[in-house]
Parts: sequence; C-alpha cells; structure tokens
Amino acid sequence: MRPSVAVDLGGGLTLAHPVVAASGCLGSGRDVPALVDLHRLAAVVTRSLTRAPSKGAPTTRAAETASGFLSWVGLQNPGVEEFVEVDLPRLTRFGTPVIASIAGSTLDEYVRMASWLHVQPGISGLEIYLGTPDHERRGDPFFSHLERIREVVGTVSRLSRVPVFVKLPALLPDLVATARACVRDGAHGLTLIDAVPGLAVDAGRLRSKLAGPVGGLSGPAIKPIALAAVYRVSSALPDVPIMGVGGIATGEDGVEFLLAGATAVQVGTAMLVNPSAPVEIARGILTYLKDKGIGSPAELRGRLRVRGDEEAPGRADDDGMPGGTAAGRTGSVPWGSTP
Amino acid sequence: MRPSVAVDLGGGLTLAHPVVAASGCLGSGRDVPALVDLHRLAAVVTRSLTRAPSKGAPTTRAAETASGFLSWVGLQNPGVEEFVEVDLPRLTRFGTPVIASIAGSTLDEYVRMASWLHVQPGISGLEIYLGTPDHERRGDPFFSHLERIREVVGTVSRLSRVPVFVKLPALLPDLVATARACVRDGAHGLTLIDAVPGLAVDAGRLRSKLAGPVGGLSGPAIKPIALAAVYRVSSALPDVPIMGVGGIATGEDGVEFLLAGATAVQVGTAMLVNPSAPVEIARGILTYLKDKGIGSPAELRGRLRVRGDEEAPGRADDDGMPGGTAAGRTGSVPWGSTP
Amino acid sequence: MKRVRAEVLNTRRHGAYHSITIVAPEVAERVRPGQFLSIGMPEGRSFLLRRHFSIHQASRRGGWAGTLEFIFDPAGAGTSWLAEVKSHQYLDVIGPLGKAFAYPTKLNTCLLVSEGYGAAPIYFLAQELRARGKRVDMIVGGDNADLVFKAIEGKRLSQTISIMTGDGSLGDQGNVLDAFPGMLEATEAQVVYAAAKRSTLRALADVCIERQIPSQMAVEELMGCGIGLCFTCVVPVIRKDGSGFDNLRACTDGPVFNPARILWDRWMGDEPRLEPTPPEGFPVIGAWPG
Amino acid sequence: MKRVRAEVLNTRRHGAYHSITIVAPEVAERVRPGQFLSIGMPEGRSFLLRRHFSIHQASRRGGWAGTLEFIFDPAGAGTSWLAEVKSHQYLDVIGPLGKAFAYPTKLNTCLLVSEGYGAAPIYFLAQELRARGKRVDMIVGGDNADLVFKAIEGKRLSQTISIMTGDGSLGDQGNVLDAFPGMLEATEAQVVYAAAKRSTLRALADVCIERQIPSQMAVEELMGCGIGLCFTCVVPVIRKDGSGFDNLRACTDGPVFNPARILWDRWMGDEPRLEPTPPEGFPVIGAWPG
Ligand SMILES: Cc1cc2nc3c(=O)[nH]c(=O)nc-3n(C[C@H](O)[C@H](O)[C@H](O)COP(=O)(O)OP(=O)(O)OC[C@H]3O[C@@H](n4cnc5c(N)ncnc54)[C@H](O)[C@@H]3O)c2cc1C
Ligand SMILES: Cc1cc2nc3c(=O)[nH]c(=O)nc-3n(C[C@H](O)[C@H](O)[C@H](O)COP(=O)(O)OP(=O)(O)OC[C@H]3O[C@@H](n4cnc5c(N)ncnc54)[C@H](O)[C@@H]3O)c2cc1C
Ligand SMILES: Cc1cc2nc3c(=O)[nH]c(=O)nc-3n(C[C@H](O)[C@H](O)[C@H](O)COP(=O)(O)O)c2cc1C
Ligand SMILES: Cc1cc2nc3c(=O)[nH]c(=O)nc-3n(C[C@H](O)[C@H](O)[C@H](O)COP(=O)(O)O)c2cc1C
Ligand code: FES
Ligand code: FES
Repeated sequence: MRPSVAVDLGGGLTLAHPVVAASGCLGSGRDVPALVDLHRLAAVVTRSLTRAPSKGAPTTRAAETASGFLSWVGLQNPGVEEFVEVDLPRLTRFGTPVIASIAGSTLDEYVRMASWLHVQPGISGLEIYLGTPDHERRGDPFFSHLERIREVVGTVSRLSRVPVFVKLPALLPDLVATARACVRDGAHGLTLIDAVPGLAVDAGRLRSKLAGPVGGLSGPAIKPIALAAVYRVSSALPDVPIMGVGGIATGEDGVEFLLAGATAVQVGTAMLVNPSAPVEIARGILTYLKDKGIGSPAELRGRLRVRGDEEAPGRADDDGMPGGTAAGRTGSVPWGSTP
Repeated sequence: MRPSVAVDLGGGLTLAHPVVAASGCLGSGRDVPALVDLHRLAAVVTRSLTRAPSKGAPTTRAAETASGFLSWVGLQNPGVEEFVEVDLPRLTRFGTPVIASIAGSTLDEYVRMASWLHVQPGISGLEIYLGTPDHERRGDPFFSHLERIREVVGTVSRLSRVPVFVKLPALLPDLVATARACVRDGAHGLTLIDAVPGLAVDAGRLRSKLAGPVGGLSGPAIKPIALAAVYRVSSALPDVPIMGVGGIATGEDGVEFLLAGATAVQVGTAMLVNPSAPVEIARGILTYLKDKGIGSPAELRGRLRVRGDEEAPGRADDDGMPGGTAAGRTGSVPWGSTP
Repeated sequence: MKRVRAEVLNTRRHGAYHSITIVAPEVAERVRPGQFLSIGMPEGRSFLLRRHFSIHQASRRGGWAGTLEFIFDPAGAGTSWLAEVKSHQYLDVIGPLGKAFAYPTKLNTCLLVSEGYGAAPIYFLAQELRARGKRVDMIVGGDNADLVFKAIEGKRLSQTISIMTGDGSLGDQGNVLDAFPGMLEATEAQVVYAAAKRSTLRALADVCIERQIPSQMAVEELMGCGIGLCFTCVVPVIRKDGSGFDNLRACTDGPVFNPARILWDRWMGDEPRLEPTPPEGFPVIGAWPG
Repeated sequence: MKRVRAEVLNTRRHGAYHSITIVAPEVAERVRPGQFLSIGMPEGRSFLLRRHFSIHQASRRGGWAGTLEFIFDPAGAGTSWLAEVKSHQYLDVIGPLGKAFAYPTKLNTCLLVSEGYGAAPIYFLAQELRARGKRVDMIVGGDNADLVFKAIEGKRLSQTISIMTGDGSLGDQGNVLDAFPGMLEATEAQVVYAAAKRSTLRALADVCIERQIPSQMAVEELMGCGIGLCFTCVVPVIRKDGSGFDNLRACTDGPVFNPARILWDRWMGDEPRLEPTPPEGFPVIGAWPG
C-alpha cells in the first residue's frame, strides 16, 4: 500500500490504510486462517471479550436473509485473561494493531477488563461494546440507558492510556446525542454501527431459525442504515474519529463510508464470505483515490454532497400553498433530533 | 379466497384475507392501475395525507440498494380535502376497505384530519404516521418524543369512530414501551414497521443518490428487522391487532409475519415490482394453511416457537464457570428493555 | 397497460447496444413512439427494481406481427443480466407505458435529435412521422461510432442527417448541441423532438424556447415502479395555467414532456451544474401545436 | 486450506444428485475423506454465504489428477445456482476444510452408514479404508431410489451392503436405523462411521454408545464462513477430561466428531424432539482406537 492511504485515527493510532477487521469476524485470534492476510490488515478488533470465558449462544446461531446475515453468537470468547495469554501474542506477531472489544455485564467488569487490557503490549485501542445485558439494570442492554453508557464510557476512557472507541447501534433515535455524550465523557472515537436486531422465521417448522428470538443483522442489507448513522453523527461531530461498519464488501463501499464521514472502516460479514475482502477493499479505495486525484482517505471524509446542503429541501416545496410544506420543511426525515 | 383466510382486525374491521396495501405504494388513489387488482386486496392504506396538498421531496427520490429500495417521496399527496373529494370515491368503488394514513405537522393538524376523515363513508380505519416533523417541537419527528406520540394518539383515538392504528418505526429502543403507551391511550392497533432511515452514496459523483441525505429503506433487506419488531411487540401485547410490514413479497413471507405475531400484513415495495404481489401473497398464505391443516390466519398468530421459550438461553451456558454466563444469561439480546 | 410473460424471439448486437425482440401481441398492438416497457428482474438477485426501456420497434403486421424491440447498453446490474438473456427465454414485461410523442397536425418539418440509446424511440418516431407525410431530419450523436445506434437506419429515415461523435470516429466531432443551431436553420424545422441525456435536453430546450419552436422531449428519471404507484419518478412541470407547478410522474404523465413546461433548475438540482432558480416570468409555451 | 479459482471439468447427474468435478490440484493433493469444500456464490445475488460440500472424490494420480468431485441435491438458492453451472465455468473454492475421518490402526471391521448425500464422503472413506486393508460393510439409505446415491458404487465398495429406501423403491423399505442393529451383528463391526441427518446420527450414536462401539460421525451445522472465523457452526462437545463441554466449531474442529462426546440434547435443542439434558454421568468414550 502506498503511504498515502494511511489514516490517522488520532490518539497515536495511525493505520497503514483505512480497512480494519470488525469485531467477532476473525475467529478466536489464536487461529486466524492464513487466507485472512493478517499482516495486511490496517488493524483488527477482537471478538468482544467478557471477563470470564463465555460459551455463547446455543445453536443454530445463524441464518441467511436477503443480502444479509443474521447471527447470534452470544459473545463466545475465551475471557479476557485467556485472551491476553493465548490469543494476543499470536495476533501481535503480525505487527497489526489490535483493538480489544470489551463487553461487561457490570460497570466493574468493564473497568477490570479495560485496566487489564490497556497496558498489554500490542493493544492499540479499546472498543466498548454496549449490547450486553446490564446486571445492575435488570438485564437491559447498557446502550438503553444513557446514564449507564456515560458511566461506562467515562470510567473506561479516564483510565485507558490507549484510545477508546464506543460502538453504538443504529437504533437509538437519539444517536447523535448519545455520540456527543460519549465524546464529552472522554471517548476518543466511535464505531458505527453494530449489527441490527432481526428475526428470521422458518415457516415450514413454525420456528425461529436461530436458537433465540433475535440475532444481529449484518451484510449489504444494512449498508444504507450504517451509512445514514455515520453521516448523521459525523455531520454533528466532524472532528471525532469514526469507524464505519455495516455491509462493506468492496472498495466502492469503503469510499462511500469515508464520504459519509468515516475516518476508517471495519469489515465483518464480507470477510466471512471472502477472506481477502479487507485487502481488496483497501486496494479499491487506493484505486479510487488515484483515479480521482485525491491525496488521502482523510480528504474524502465528509465530502459527501447533498442537494439539501445547497438548497433546503423545504424551500423546494414552498410555492405558497398553505401547509404544502408540512412534510417538506425539514423533509420528513425519519429520524430523531440532532441537538 | 375461501372464507377461512378472513381476519378480524377488531373494531368492526374484518378483512377478506390478511394482505393489505401499505401506505405510499398505491399511486394517488385516483388512478390505481388495473394491474393492481384493487378489489382483491383485503384493504388499502392511503399514502400519508397532509392537511394541505404537498409536493413532496425534490428529485432524485429513489435508489436501489442490496435487496432494498431507498426512497424519499416526502409525502407528496393532494391533501386531505382533495383526497376525500377526488381519490376516495374512486377507491371505495372497489368495495375494498380504505384505511387513511394521516401525517400532521401539529397536533391540531392530526385532529382536523382525523375529524374530517373518520366520518367519510368508505373510511374503515385510520393509520397515524408519526414521521413528520413536529412544528411544535423544533421539527423533531413526532415519534421522537413519547409525550407527543401520546398526545396525538390519545386525541385521535378518542375522537375516531373507526379503529386507529399507529405506525411505528423499528428504531425506537423503547419500541415495546411506546407500543404499550399507544394502546393504553386508545390506539386500536399497531402497524410495524415504517421504512428504516438509510443513505445511499454515489461514490463516483461524491454525492447522496437521493436529493436529501436520507431516505426510507424498504424491501426484503429489512424483513428481519420488521419481523423482530413485530415479535417483540406482539409478545408483550398479544391481544393487540398488529399489521406487519417490511419486505413481504411472498406467501411464505406473509406466514412468517403471522407466526411472529401479526394479525395482518401490509405490502409496499413488492407491489412496485410485482403489482399482483398482494394477491399472490394472500394465495400463498391460503396454500400454506391448507398444507398445514391450519384453520385460519389467526391460528398462526404468535405460534412461532423459539428455542429460548423452552430452555432459557442463559441456562444453556451455565456450567459452573464463573462469569461464563455474562453474555448468555439474557442472551446478549441487542435491544432495549421490555417493561 | 398489460403485463405479459413474453418470449424472447431474438437478441442482437448493434455496436455497443444489445437489442432484444420479444413476442407480446397484447402490448405491441397499442404501442406508440415514446412509450416504454418495464422488464422484471429475476428472483434471487440483490437488485429488485424493474428496468425501463423505450420501445424501438413494434411490428403489428407481417411475419413479425406482435413483436416489440428495445435496445440497451449494458451498464449496471440489470442491463448486464439482460445482456445474457437468450432466445426462447421469457421476460416479465409490462407495457406499453407512458405518454407517447404527439404528432403535429399542421406543422410539417420535424427535426429529431437523439443521443446514444435515445435513437431507439426517435427512429420509431421518425417512421411514424414519415408515415404521416412529415419531413424528418435528424441529429444523431454518441461518444464514439460504437455508441451511435444504427447510423444507416438513421440515414434511411431522414431527409438530411447530422451524425456527431465525441471522438469524431463517425460523422463530425462534437455533440448534438454543436449541430443543433445549424440543423435548425438548414432544415427550417418547425418542430423539435429529442431523446438524450438530461443536460443535453435542457440545452436543446433553451434554444427551442428562445426561438419559440415547439418541442417534445422524452426524459429519464429513476423509476421505482414505472406504473404510477410510487411517485419517485416525478418531474416538476409548470401548470398549463401558469399558476405554479406540479411534480408529475414521468412514468404516467411522461416520459414525453413539453420542455418549456419543465422547471429545469428545480429538476436538475441534483446535477453538478447548479444554477439559480428561474425568474417568475419563465416562458411557458402552453398549447401544443397539433 | 487454499483458495482457488477452479475450473469446472465436468457436471453429471446421478439420480436426484448433481455432481461437479473441478480442477484444483493445490486442494486435491491433501484431501482426506470427511473433509469438505466451500464454494463462493456469484455476485449480485441476494444469497451471500458460501455453500459447503463434502468431498466425494479426489484424484491424485492418472488422467484426472488434481480433480475433486462433490455432489448435491439442488434444494435452496445456492444449490439451485450450482445446478446450472456448466463445464469450463470457474468456481471460487476453498479447501480442504475440516478434520477428516480417522482410520483405525488395530480394528479391522468397519460399518459405514450413510443417508442421502452422506454417501459422498462415505464412499470416499470406504475406498481409503479398503486401501488400508480394512473390511467395509455399508448401509446406504434414501427416501427413494433416486435419492440413494450410486447404489452400484456402494455395492462395489463393500463386502455386504444393505440399501434402505423410505418407499421401498430400492433395497428394503425403511431407514438406515432399521437395518443398523442387524448389520452390526451380521458384520461384527468393530468401528462405525456415519454421515446422515442429525436425528439419524443421534440414534446411531445411542446404539454405538450402548454397545461401546467406537464411532465417528460427520455432522452438519449451518456455517457462516467455513473457515473458523464466525463461530456460528458450533457443536457442544464434552471435554476429553470430562470437565464440562466446549462449543467447538464444526468447520475447524469437525465436521467429524466422536458422537459419544457430543452433547446431543443440547445441540439438538432446536429440533422438534426435545428431551431433558443428559445426566452428569453421560458416557464418554475418550480415546479413539487408532
Ligand atoms: C422512460 C425510460 C426509457 C428508457 N429507455 C432506455 C432505452 O431505450 N435503452 C437504455 O439502455 N436505457 C433506457 N433507459 C434507461 C434504463 O432504464 C437504464 O439504463 C437502466 O435502468 C439501467 O439499469 P442497470 O441495471 O444497468 O443500472 P443500475 O445502475 O444497476 O440501476 C440502478 C437503478 O437505477 C436506475 N437507473 C439507472 N440508470 C438509469 C437511467 N439512465 N434512467 C433511469 N433509471 C436509471 C435503474 O432502473 C435501477 O433502478 C430508459 C429509462 C427510462 C426512465
Ligand atoms: C460439512 C458439510 C458438508 C456438507 N456436504 C454436503 C454434500 O456433500 N452434499 C450436499 O448436498 N450438501 C452438503 N451439505 C449441506 C449443504 O451445505 C447444504 O445443502 C447447502 O448449503 C444448502 O444450500 P442451498 O443454497 O441449497 O440452501 P438454502 O436454504 O438457500 O441455504 C440457506 C443457508 O443455510 C445453509 N444450509 C442449508 N442447508 C444446510 C445443511 N443441510 N447443512 C448446513 N447448512 C445448510 C446454507 O449453507 C445457507 O447458508 C454439507 C454441509 C456441511 C456443513
Ligand atoms: C458472526 C458475527 C459475530 C459478531 N460478533 C461481534 C462481537 O463480538 N462484538 C461486536 O461488537 N460486534 C460483533 N459483530 C458485529 C460486527 O462487528 C459488525 O458491527 C456488523 O456485523 C456489521 O458489519 P458487517 O456488515 O461488515 O458484518 C459480529 C458480527 C458477526 C457477523
Ligand atoms: C415509495 C414509498 C412511499 C412510501 N410512503 C409512505 C407514506 O406515505 N406513509 C407511510 O406511512 N409509509 C410510507 N412508506 C413505507 C411503507 O408503507 C412501508 O412501511 C415500508 O415501505 C416497508 O414495507 P415494504 O418493505 O413492503 O415496502 C412508503 C414506502 C415506499 C417504498
Ligand atoms: S415510477 Fe413509480 S410512480 Fe413513476
Ligand atoms: S462456519 Fe464460521 S467458524 Fe465455522
């Protein structure tokens, strides 16, 4: 890769190119197959680690949906200690920056895991996963209570010497406000988006295709949803590093996320289908930059042009008809406020 | 259709079969092409009506995404008065129940539209669309403030002599709580889900493919998301009529929604691609019922079996390893609380 | 408007273009130039939407009776799939769709301008105009010779023809706009018809409006359904009484419009070239001569 | 594990099954029975995931050197696409994947049980066992004659064979379970190998465990990647030291498992037949004889 595709995520985290392996899609770390060219990835995010080992969800754990992949792995992982002992040394051998994803079930667990991980040689960043049930809030996922997000993010960010990214789901109507709060509380950057809750039904057998009633939807189906989330948050927080993730499979997809406001991108499902996807995506981004004569991925960031920027969509409708602009004025944009 | 596919939505609204045309996908009402066999639809939901005529969004209004359709029509419609005068008489000619979708920009607009519509001959129900900007709340969509949802739903439900359905988006983390509040405030039923906010980028031209930064994602891509929403809400509110919508294109899709807890289903995007989709879906549901020896669509409702129902997923992980169940206990279900 | 399972009779290549001829008597019998077909995509693909193509030929009599031909240049997912379609396969076809070009009753000299696959409806129109005793002249353009559709056919159908290619590999170098003022004068055209890309149509429209020459143009807009259901294909068109504009569906109220009534700036707001919206007194040539 | 663009040499039909032979010398040279291939799906489809198939034949010598054969019964979207694949097309292939059947060193009489396409790896295994001087007997089953894969090949490969069909259209009427106890006794089998549907494997395992006959079974679980990345394909397997179980990936730690170590009830929790989880003292036959 030419140096010009390097991206600076800030906090000392510079990547050789903008394409990172997403959490949960790279095996256990100890036995990544050679087909995934580990040393050519810009960075890897580990599967989300829990304090103690977790066996994860019962089977069946996955289903195929239209241009999507629905899965519920339930965070099967060796636990943070065994990860540091067994997986991390093998991962770091490749010289690729490792970002550890942490999934606590109490504030204390987040703190213990972060304290243990951030000082490990080879750990270049932390990613806070907030989808785990919060045992101090009746099992609601952490992301469902803003004050819990802030406690976790604030505490972890204060203690960590490596940059902390917070992974947010798209389905928060107050996504921008939440993102802003995370940054105010010390988060270095954001990862957008987590898999989207979905259900697949086996009509023939009258049952859920997965062992549970819900899984996370990933893959090309969710790309527009992820792009919208990245665009919204990066428009509101243009200086905050964002890793965009959701359905990225080609160089063009990668470019789309950079244009929408991502600093780097993560690749999950595409890697399952095509283990060299991240490398191909990085190459595709480079080709695009060359073709367009653009100097670096950073110059793409937030360059997305939208008709609404130039001409308020509201005004387009305003031809003096009473109320005719009800929907038009702010464009009936189906999302929440961006305070 | 055999009488046995009839469904009772309650409130006097009985449908010949469970397949309804979704809002916004049936032209203007005054000129529905004959290819859509109007008199064979169970019911039609009108495009969302505004108090005054609306010209809708600027163009380009649509883009194709992976197994999805991204559109921003911006509620182009003739306004409620012209609708009643011109479109409604032509729609009712077919004897198909008409459900009017209303989109206000103030509480007063909702009230005026509902008052005007609910007494019109041929109007069998109302569907409240909550995605319009609320001019009394800085343009935030109505659905982003629970108290506004409740005001609108409560007021409209109290005045209407026809059953009122509330259409909710999937991206509320407190979807179940919101649904419950709607019902408590008088809503007769729910329509789940609205199109999901999404963005499509034209990398070559460095711009949004639509004229605005966001559109609504519909089609097969969102089916798992819609199914999960229907399942969650219907599990919590088993007695409330639910119309499921999102990516339904085949009889099997329809059955999946009924199993997940829908009473009836709505079809949008599939009708754009295949104008006889609703009729084919209804026929497919009938065939399924016959094959399985099930007496009526109502008997499918909520019959979805989930492994988690029989064996709590948490326990599956509990083999005495400390903390091993952190993620497993409530299964790391990526959604909000279901109070 | 009918929906049929239509057998593919024949597929051919003309330079860069693929042509497909289908057997669809129910559709063919009512077709007029400017109307289009909607083709369903196969199942199991990630692209869902129907694709839309102008009708190039409709044979109502003779050995080919009941057949329809359309042409395309394989670019995206849908047209690439269509390029693989073979004879005897069946296509899901809806048509005829949209409003056709209107024929002038009194005016007689017609200049027809097309770019790329725009020639498909324009050649069909030329035939019909000639059958009505009109004089037809043409400007046909394309980026290169391969992208000029059936130049010989164009020559056959027109009194005089100007062929323009971006690289000069056929006819003159330049685009159809370069040839337009000269041909207008040389042919003393009384009516202009065009099918071309949006920016070209707009420039042609500017000239027609300035010179008060009535014209009709077939536009393209992304169509979610092609049959009037979704309102995604709209074009802002000034009302006949001048009292404002309506967003009209290109699929049912178009694709042929009087360009003098299109609010081009508003419609092209999403094009790179952005100009201020037109002044209130935007000239509207109301009644179509015919 | 290699990833190759492999040319399709040949496609054939055997009853209900399609067979595809590909040229993939880098893969073929290391293949053992029980291992599988992962086939990438084409672009532009709504189904993304790779599909997985047991290796039926690997030719390392002779005119067909470097070729691999797999078979399938077109059912869903991916296999229906594969059924249309023609000679000289290229497939995106990863292989060999997974752990193979182990060969017994001391024990000599092997009973091989397969249902449907399970015969694909089982026939391959039979060849290899015979090459090692083992006695091979077989039970081969299918719903009907069409779904019994190459019965003649089965006969050729085995000392004695019992063919079972659901409708009695070939061999005896019944399923492979009906024939199992009888064949166990008749052949005095010392080792059992099987590839069949989950419920069948489980029932076979029950008999083997009860009679303390060592066995190996190739399982199927939906695989998101096939190469160990996603952890969606796990099977709950009791640890060798009996201290609990681990969710092992069928793609890397399987698909061949010692059925005595599978926690069947837990694994089959999603099957209609739900039973209480096994008591603590679930019998574990630890060491594989060989
Ligand atoms: C009334 C009408 C007549 C047309 N006649 C012809 C013709 O005769 N020959 C021909 O080659 N093309 C014609 N087009 C354009 C043709 O519809 C597109 O080339 C085609 O849809 C592109 O599909 P794709 O799968 O190759 O592109 P993709 O990029 O995969 O298309 C993605 C989406 O964008 C739409 N789209 C892409 N390009 C266009 C376009 N130029 N206009 C409208 N929608 C577009 C597609 O329909 C699809 O919904 C016509 C369009 C319209 C509206
Ligand atoms: C190790 C292994 C070896 C196999 N060997 C063979 C073989 O030799 N011949 C053969 O015909 N089939 C074999 N299968 C099953 C084969 O993978 C499925 O038949 C195939 O994936 C179905 O794809 P589809 O597109 O037809 O079905 P779809 O219903 O479209 O598949 C949807 C999803 O479910 C998965 N799936 C569907 N059925 C199965 C299944 N039975 N097992 C695992 N995943 C499934 C698909 O891979 C896909 O991800 C094997 C499976 C595994 C795991
Ligand atoms: C099999 C699988 C496992 C995943 N596990 C995790 C996880 O442990 N932690 C996490 O934050 N995200 C996890 N994800 C979500 C991905 O990191 C990513 O956010 C999502 O899949 C969307 O990206 P994609 O479309 O590129 O896959 C997982 C996704 C998949 C498909
Ligand atoms: C072109 C288009 C226009 C729509 N307009 C409306 C609308 O006016 N009001 C509304 O409530 N939903 C509208 N919707 C959303 C649909 O009613 C439906 O909720 C959504 O498309 C998901 O269903 P589907 O996948 O079957 O299309 C529209 C959808 C489309 C595709
Ligand atoms: S394309 Fe749907 S209304 Fe014109
Ligand atoms: S299929 Fe992905 S780990 Fe086995």
